[in-house]
Amino acid sequence: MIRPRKWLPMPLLSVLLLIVWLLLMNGVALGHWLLGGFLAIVIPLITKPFWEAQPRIKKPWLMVRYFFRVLLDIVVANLEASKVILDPRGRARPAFIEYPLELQENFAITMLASTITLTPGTVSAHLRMDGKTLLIHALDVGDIDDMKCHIHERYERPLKEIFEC
Amino acid sequence: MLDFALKVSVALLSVAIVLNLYRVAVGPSLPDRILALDTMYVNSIALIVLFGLWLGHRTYFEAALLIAMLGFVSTVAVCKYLLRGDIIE
Amino acid sequence: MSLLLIVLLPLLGSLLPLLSSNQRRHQCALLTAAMPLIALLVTLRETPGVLAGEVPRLAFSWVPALGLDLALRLDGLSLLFVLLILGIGLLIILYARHYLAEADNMPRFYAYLMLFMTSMLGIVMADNLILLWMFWELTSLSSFLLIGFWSHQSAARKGARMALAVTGMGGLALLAGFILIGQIVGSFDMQTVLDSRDVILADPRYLPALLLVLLGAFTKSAQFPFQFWLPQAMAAPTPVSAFLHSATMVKAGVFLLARLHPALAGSQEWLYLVSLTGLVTMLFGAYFALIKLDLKTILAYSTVSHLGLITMLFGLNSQMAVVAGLFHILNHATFKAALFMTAGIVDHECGTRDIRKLKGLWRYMPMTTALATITAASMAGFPLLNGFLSKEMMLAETLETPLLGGLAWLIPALATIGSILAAAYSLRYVRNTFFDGNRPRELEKTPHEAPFPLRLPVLVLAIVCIVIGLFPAFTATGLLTAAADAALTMPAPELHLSIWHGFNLPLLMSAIALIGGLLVYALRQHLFTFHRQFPSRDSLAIFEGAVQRLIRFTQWAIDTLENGSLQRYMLWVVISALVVSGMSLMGIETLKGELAIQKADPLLIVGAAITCFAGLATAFLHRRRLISLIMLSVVGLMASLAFARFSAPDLALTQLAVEVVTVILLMLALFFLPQKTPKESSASRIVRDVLMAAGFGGVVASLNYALLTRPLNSISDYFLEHSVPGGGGHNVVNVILVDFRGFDTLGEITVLCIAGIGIYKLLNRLRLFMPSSDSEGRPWSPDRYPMILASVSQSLLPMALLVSVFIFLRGHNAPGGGFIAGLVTAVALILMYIAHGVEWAQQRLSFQYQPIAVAGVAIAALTGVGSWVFGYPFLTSAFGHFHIPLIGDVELATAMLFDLGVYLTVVGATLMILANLGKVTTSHRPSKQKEKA
Amino acid sequence: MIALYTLMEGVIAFFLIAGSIFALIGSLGLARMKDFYMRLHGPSKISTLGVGCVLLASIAYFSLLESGPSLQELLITIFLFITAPVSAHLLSKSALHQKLERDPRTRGNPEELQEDDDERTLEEAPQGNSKLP
Amino acid sequence: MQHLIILPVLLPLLTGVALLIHRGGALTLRRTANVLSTVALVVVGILLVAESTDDTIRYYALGDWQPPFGIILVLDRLSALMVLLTSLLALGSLLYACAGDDEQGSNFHGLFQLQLMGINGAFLTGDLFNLFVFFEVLLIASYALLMHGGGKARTHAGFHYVALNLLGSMLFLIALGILYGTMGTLNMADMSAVVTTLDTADLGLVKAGALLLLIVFGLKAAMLPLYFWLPRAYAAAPAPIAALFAIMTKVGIYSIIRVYTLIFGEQAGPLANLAQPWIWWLGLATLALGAVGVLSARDMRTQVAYLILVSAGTLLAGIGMHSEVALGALLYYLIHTTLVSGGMFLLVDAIAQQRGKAGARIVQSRTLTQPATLGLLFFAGAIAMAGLPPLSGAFGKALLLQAATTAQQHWLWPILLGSGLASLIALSRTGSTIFWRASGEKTGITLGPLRVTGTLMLIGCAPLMVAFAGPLTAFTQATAAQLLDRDAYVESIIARGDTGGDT
Amino acid sequence: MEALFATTTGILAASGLYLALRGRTFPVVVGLTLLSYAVNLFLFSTGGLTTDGAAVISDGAGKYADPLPQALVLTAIVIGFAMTAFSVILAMRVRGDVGSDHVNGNRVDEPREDKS
Ligand code: NA
Ligand code: NA
Repeated sequence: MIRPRKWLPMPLLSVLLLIVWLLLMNGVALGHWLLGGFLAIVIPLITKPFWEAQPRIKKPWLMVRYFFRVLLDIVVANLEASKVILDPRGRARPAFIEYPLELQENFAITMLASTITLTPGTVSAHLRMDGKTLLIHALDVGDIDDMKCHIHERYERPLKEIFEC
Repeated sequence: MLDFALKVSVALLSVAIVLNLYRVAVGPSLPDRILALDTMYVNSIALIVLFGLWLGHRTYFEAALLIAMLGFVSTVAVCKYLLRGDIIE
Repeated sequence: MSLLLIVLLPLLGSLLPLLSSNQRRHQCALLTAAMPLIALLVTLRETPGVLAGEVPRLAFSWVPALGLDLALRLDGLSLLFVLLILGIGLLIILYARHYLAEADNMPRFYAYLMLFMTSMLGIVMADNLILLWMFWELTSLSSFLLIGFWSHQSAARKGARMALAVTGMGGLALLAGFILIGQIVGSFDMQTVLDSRDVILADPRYLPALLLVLLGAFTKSAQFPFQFWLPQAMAAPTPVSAFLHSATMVKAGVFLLARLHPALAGSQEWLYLVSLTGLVTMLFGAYFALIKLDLKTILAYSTVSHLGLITMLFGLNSQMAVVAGLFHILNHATFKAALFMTAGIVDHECGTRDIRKLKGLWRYMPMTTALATITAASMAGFPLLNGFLSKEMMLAETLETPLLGGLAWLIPALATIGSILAAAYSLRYVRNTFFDGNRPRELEKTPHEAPFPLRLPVLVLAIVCIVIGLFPAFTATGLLTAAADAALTMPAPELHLSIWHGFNLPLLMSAIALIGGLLVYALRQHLFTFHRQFPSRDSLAIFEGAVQRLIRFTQWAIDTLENGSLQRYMLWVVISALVVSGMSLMGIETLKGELAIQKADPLLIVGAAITCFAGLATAFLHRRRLISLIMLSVVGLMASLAFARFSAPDLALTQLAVEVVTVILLMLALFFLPQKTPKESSASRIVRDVLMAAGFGGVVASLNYALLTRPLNSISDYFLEHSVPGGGGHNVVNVILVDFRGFDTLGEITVLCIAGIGIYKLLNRLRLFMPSSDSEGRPWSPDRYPMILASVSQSLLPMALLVSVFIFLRGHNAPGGGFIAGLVTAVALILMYIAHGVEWAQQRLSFQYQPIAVAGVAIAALTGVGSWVFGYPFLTSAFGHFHIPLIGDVELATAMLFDLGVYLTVVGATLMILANLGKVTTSHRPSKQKEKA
Repeated sequence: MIALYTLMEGVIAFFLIAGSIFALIGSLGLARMKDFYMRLHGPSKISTLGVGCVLLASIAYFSLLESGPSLQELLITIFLFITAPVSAHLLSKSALHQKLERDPRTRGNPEELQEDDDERTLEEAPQGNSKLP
Repeated sequence: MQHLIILPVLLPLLTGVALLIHRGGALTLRRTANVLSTVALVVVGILLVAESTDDTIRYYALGDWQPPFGIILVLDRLSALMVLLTSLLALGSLLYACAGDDEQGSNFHGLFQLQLMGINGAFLTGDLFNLFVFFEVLLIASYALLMHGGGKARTHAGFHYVALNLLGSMLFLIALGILYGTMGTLNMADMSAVVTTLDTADLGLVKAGALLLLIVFGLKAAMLPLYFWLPRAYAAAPAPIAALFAIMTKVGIYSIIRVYTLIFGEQAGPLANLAQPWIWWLGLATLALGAVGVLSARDMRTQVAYLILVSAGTLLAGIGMHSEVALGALLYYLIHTTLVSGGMFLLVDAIAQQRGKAGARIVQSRTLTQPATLGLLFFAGAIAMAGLPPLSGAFGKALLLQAATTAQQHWLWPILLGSGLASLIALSRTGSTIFWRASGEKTGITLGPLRVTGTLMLIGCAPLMVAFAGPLTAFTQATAAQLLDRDAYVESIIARGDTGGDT
Repeated sequence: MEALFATTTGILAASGLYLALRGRTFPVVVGLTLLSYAVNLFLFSTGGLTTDGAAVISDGAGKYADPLPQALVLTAIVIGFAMTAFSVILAMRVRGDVGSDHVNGNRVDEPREDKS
C-alpha cells in the first residue's frame, strides 16, 4: 500500500525540486527525469525534520497572481528608488514605519517582509519578537498611513488569503 | 553590438565594485561594511556571468550560483555575529 | 679463545652476584670470585708462553666500517696488567665481603666491580684502538657507579660526577686522538699502529694526535692539572679506592703510555710533554700527600705523585726508564692497594680517617700496624722492599735524561725532592696513625683489630712486597722483560734486578731521600704553617661551582634565545627564507624571461587594485578584528574572481567556498577572543615588521614575475591528452584530482578528517570566557533566532542539497566535484545551525559527523584497494560509457566513488569543526527563549 | 533567422546595459546615501534587479547560442530574490541593534532606536563575564 | 607481492579509519587492533628492507599512471630503512601508550595510525608535491596527538608548533611553485633528469626554490634558526607521542638527504650540492646550541628534547660533510638516535610518574618505586645518548668522526665531542639527582609490563645495534652508495615508464 | 599583466606576513590565511596566466590553462583550510587554557620551576 504522506511528505516541494533539477541539467532526457524524480523524493525525506511548520498554500492560483504583481512592482519600485538615489539634491523623505501585522503564520510573514523589501521603496527592518509588529524603513514616503494601507491592501491581504484565510 | 554592450557592462560593474569597496573601507559602521561586502558579492555574480558571456561558455554558471549562496550565508553569519556574538548557539 | 674467556668471565661474573641476595653474603662473594679466579687460572696457563715471547692474539671482525674488530692480545704488557687486575681484584672481593656494611647492597657492588674488572681487562688486552677506547670509557662509567655507590652522601655523588666529567672528557679526546692515528696509519689494528711509528711521527697530524691521546691518558691517570678528581673519588668505599683508584684504573693512563710507546714516543714533543707533566705531578702530589689530613686523601695524593713518577719515566725516552716505569706500576699496585686496605681497616674500626684524631692504634691492631708499616716502607722506598728497587731505578734514569739540556741536573734533583717527600708522607701515615702517643681521642667507637679476612688481603700484598723486594730477579724479571718487550720498539734491555748494585749515585740519592724524609717529617709543622697562608681550595666545590655557573650561563643563553615569542621564531624563519631566496635572486641577471608580456585590461587593474587595497587593509586594520576579517573576505572573493578570470573555475569555486567557511570559523572564534587588539607593538617593532614583510613580498613578487615571464615545458600536456581517453573525464583538473593524482587527494581528505577529529579533541572540556556584550559594551540582541531567517533557510536546504548533488555529478566533466559539493552541503547545514541553533539542528540530524568524515576516507581508500582485484595498482580507475535505452548515455567511473569519499569527508569534517565548535560555546548560555521552552 | 538573431542580440544588449546600470545605481546608493537605513535600499533591491537583468541576458544568450531554452540562470535569479530581502532584514536588524544614527529627516521614532536600558535587563546583563561551568 | 610498497601507507590508513569510524567501543579491542597493525607494519618493514637489499630500485605507480606523470612510491634502501625504523619506534611507543596514556583523550589509536601513514608516505613517495601532502598529514596528526590529554603547556607549545609549521607549509608551496614553474615536473627522479638540462637563465630561480626547500626541511629537522618549536613541543607532548615524534625531525633529515642527493646532487651541474655548505655550518651550530640546551634543561623532558636537537645537528653536519662514508655513518646514527631518544621520552615519563609532585623536574624528590629497573634503563639510555661506549651512540659518533677527513670537516670533532661531554655532564647530573639524591616515601606507583616492554624495546635497541653493528653499518654504507648513485635511480624510474620521460 | 599579478601576490604575501608577525593569536591566524591566499595565487600562476582558456576538454577549444597547478592549488586550499581551522580552534584553546591570546612570550604564566 502506498502511503503518499509517508513517501511524499511535501509534494509541492518535490515538484519544485524536480523542476529545479531539470533547470539545472538543462535538458529533459528521461535520465534527468528519473534522477530528478529520485532526488525529488529523497531530498524532502531527508530534510523533512528541518521544516518547522509546513506552510500550507490554500489558494495556489492566488499565489501565481501575487507573484506577477510583485514582479511588476519590483520594476516600478526600482525605478522610483533609482530616482531618489540619482537625485542630485538628495531629496528624500525617509521614515520608520511601525506596521502592525495581521498575518500570523511565519512563512506568510516572511513573504510579506520580503515583498516589502523588494518593492515600494521600503525595507522591512525589524520584526519585533512578539511577531506582531514589523518595523519598516521607507526611503521616500509622503504619508505614512497611506503607505501602511497600501501594503495591507496590496500584499498582506492577498497573503492572508493564500495561506490562512 | 553585443561586444560593446559587454564592455560597457563590465565597466559599469567595475565602477560599482569600486564603490562597494569605498563603502567597505570607510564604513563608518560595521553593518555598512557588511552591506557593502554583500553588494560586492552580488555584483561579482554579474561580473562572472558577463565573463561567461564573453567566453561563450557556461562553465561559470556554478561559480555564480555558489557566490549567490555563499555570499548570503556569509552575510547572515556576520549579521548574526553582530546581533548575538555567537553565530551558532 | 682463552683470551676471550679472560675478558668475558668477569663480565659473566658481573651478572652472577645479582642472582644472589643481599642476605646471603658469603654465597654472593663466592659467586663473584669464581669467575675471576677461573680467568686468573686461564691467564696463568698462558703465562709461560707469553713469558717465552709468544703473543697470543685473537680477532673477530665486528664493524668493518668503523675499523673495529673484536681483537685481543696477551703480550707481556697485557699479562703484567691482567695479573695485577685479577690478582688484586680477587683480594678486593675478599676484602669487600667483610668491609661492606649490612645496609650496603652487596650484589650490586660486586656487579659494578666485575663490570669494572671486565673493562679494565679489555683495555689491557685490546688489540684494536677503537676497542681499547670502548673499554676505556667503560672504566669511567663503572668508576662513576662505584664512586657514587654510597649515593646518599653528597660528596660521593659529586665526586662521582666530577670523575666522570674529567675522565669522560679525556676519553672523548682519546677517541679523537685514536681516530687521528687511525687516519694516519689507515688502520686501528694495534700491531699495525705499533709498527707505524715512522709514519706517525712524520705526519703533520702527529702533534694533535699526541696531544689528544695524552689528554686521555693524563686525565685518567690524574696527571697535573687534572689530578683534582682523584682525591674526591675517595668518597667511594675503600675497596674501590684500593682497586680502581690506586691499583688499576688510574694505571690505565700510564698503561696507555706504555702501550703506545712504540708508536708515539721518541719525539721531542713526547719527551717534554710526558716527562715534565709527570715530574710536576709527582712533586705536586707528594706535597699535598704531606699536607692532607684524611688517610685516604693522603694516599690518593701519594697515588697522584707515584703516577707522576711513572709518567715521567715513560716520558724519558729511555728504554730502561720504561722498564723502571713498568716495575713501579707493579710495585705501586701492591703496596698502595695494601695501604688503602689498611686505611679502610682503620676507618672501619675507628669510624674516622682523620689523622688528627688517630694515634697509637698499634695497641689495638698490632697486625694491621705491622702490615701498614711494611707497605708504607715500601712506598717510601725503604731497602729490601719492592718500592725501593723501582725508585732507585727511577733515580738512576733521571740522571741519564737529555731533558732540559744544560739544566738537566734539575731533573734528578727534583726527583730526589719527590722521594724525600714520599718518605716523609709515608712516615707520617704510619707514625701519626699507629704510633705517636697512647690512645686516640674522640673516637666514636673503641678500636680493635679487624677480623682476619679483612687483614688477609693486606697480608698477601705485604708478602708480595717483601718477596719482590728480596728476590726481584727471581720474581719479576721475566714478567718485566716480557712487558718491556711489548712496550718498546726493540727488544727490552737485559734486566739485572737485584737489591745491591754497589755504591753509586742512585743509592746516595735513595739515602738522601730517606734521611731527608725523616727531616722533613720532623719539621712538618713549619710546612703546615707555610701551607696555611694559602686559601684552602676544595676542588669539589670549585668544580661544582664551575658546573653551576656553566648551567646558569646556558640557562641564561637559552632563555634569552628562546623567549617564548612566536614573533621571534617566525622572524627567524622569514629571515632564513629571505636570505636564501634573496641571494639566489641576486644571481639572476634579468628577472624578466623570454615570454612576451600580456596586456592588462582595465578590469584586471581594478581587480588587482581592490585586492591589494583589501590585503593591505586586512593588515593595517588588524587591531579592529572584525573589520580586518571583512577585508579578508574581500581578498578571498577577489582571489576567487581572479581564478575565474584566469580560466580556473574549479579553483574559483573552491576558493570561494573555503573562504566563506573560513570566515564563519574565524567569526566563531572571534566571539571568544578579544575583539580588538590593543596597541602593543613599539614603533621600531612595527618598522622592523613592515620592512621584513615588504622584503618578503618583494621576493615573492620577484619570483612570481620571473616565473610568469619564462616559458614552461611541463608534463601537463600529458594530462590534457589523456584526461578523456585515460581518465574518462573532460574536466582535467577533476581528473587529476581523482585519478592522475588521486593519491594526493586521498592524503588531502585524510588531513581534513584528522583536522576535524583533532578539533574535536581540542574542544574537549574547553572552558572559555563568553562576553555578554560586544566590543562596544552593548548587550547582545535578545532575538536569538530571527524568524525570517529561520523561515527562509529551511526552504533553502533542499535546494542546496539538490545543487550539491548537481555539482557533485558534474565534477568529472565540468567544474565541480566532490569537494565543492561537500562544502555546499556543509554550508547549507551550517546555515541551519545559524538559523535555528545547535540543539534544534542536532535533534534533526540523525547521524554523527565523525563517522561520516571517516567513512569518506574509507570509501576513497577502499575504492583504491578495489583495483587490486583486477590486478592493477592502488587507485587505478575504471570507467565506462553505457548506453541505456530511453535513459541515454550514462558514464560510470570508479573515480566517482572516490569523489563520493571526498564529498563525505568534506561534509563530515566541516560540520565536525563548525558544529562542534558551536556546541561547545552554547551550553548553558542563558536566554529568554530557552526559559520559555 | 538573421532578423531574429539581431533582435535577440538587441534584447541581450538591452538587458546587459540595463542590468549593469541598475547594479551601478544600487552601489551608488550604497555609496551616496546619508544613513545606513537609506543606504540599505539600493543594494537590497536595485542591485538585485540589476543582477537579475544580467542573468536574463545570459539566459537569452545561451538559449540563442545553443538554440534551445536554457534556464539555468533563472535559478540564480530566483535565489537572489529570495535571499536579498533576508540579508537586508538581518542587516537592518543589526543596525537597529547597534542603534546606528539615522538621518535627521527621518520620521518615526521606533523604540529600537530609543536610548533606554530596558533591553539590558531583559537578559544576560547581570551575568557579566561568565565562565562556562 | 607487488603491492607491498604501498602497505606502509595503506595499512595504517585502513586501520586508522576502522578505529576512528566510531568514537566509542571497547578499549581492549582498539589496543589490540592498533598493536596488531603496528606489528604487521614492522613485518612489512622487514620485508621491504629485505627486498631493497638487492639494490634494485622499485617503484609503485599509483593509479597505474607511469612516472613522471603519476605519483609513485619508491622503494630503495633508504625508504625501506626509514619505514622499518618508524614502525619499530611506533611499536615501542604504542605498547607504552596502551598502559593508559591512550585513555587520556579521544581517538588516540586511530590518530596514531594516521600519523604513521603520514610518516611512511613521506618516506616512500617519489613525488615532491605528494611529499608536501604527506608532510601535512603527519603534521596535522601530530598536532592532534600533541594535544592528546590537554593541558596548558601543550596548548601553548602547540600553537607555536602549528603556526611555525603553517609558515613552513607556505614556504614549501612557494618552493614547489618555483620548481614546477621552472622544471615542469613534480616527480623527483624526473626533476633530477631535468635539472641537468636547465636553461642558464633559470638557474637562479631553481636555486631559490631549492634553498627554500632547505628552509622547509630545516624547520622539520630542527636546524638552527628554525628549531624553536621543538623543545617545548616535545617536552609538552604526551610521552608516547613525544617518543613517536623522535622520527619527525628525521622526516626533515630524510627529505634533505633525498632532495639534495637525488635532485641537487653531484650531477646537477651548476646547482650541484648547493645546500651542503649551508647544512654543514648550520648543522654544527645546531649541534652546539643543542648541547647548550641539554645543559640548561630544568626538566628531563626538555633535556631529552634538546638531545633530539643535538642529534639533529649531528645528522645535519653529517649531511653537510657530503661524502659516502659520512652518509653511511649518519644513517647508522639516525637509527640509533631515533630509537633511543624515543625510548628516553618513555623512560623519562615513567620516572616522572614515580616521583610524585616533582614530576620530570630535575630536583630532589621522593625515592622511586623501582629505582633499579629505571636506573638501569636510564643509565643505558644516557650512555647511548651521550655517545659513550659500549652502546650505539658511541659507534655512530665514532663513524661520523672518522668520516671527517678534511680540514674543514675537522670542525666537527671539537663540537661533536664537546656536545658529548656536555650531554655527559648534564645527564650525570640528572641521573644523580633523580636516583641518588632521592629520599622519602615511595609513591608506590609501579611500571606495568606494557610500559616496561615499550621502553625496553626502544632503549634495548642500543645494545642490539652494537651487537649487529657489522651488518647494520654494511647496510647503511650500501644505502649511502645507492643514494649517491643518482643515475641508477633515475634510470630505474624514468626509463621504465611506458610512456617515457619526454620532458 | 604579469607585473600586475606578481605585485598583487607580493602585496598579499607582505600583508599576510606582517599580520603573522603580530603578537596575538587572531592576527597570526588571519595573517597566515591571507598568506595562504597569496601562496595559492603564486602556485596557480606557475603554469602561466591563461586569460581565455577552456576549462574542460572540448573539441573546439584551443587553449587550456595548465591544469596541474590548478589541481595542486586545490589540494593546497583544502589542506590550508584544515590547518587554519585547527589553528583557529587552537587559538581559542590557548585563550581558554592560558587565559590570554598572547604569543609574544611576555605575559604567559609559565609553570614556575624550582631552582635545582
Ligand atoms: Na694522628
Ligand atoms: Na555556539
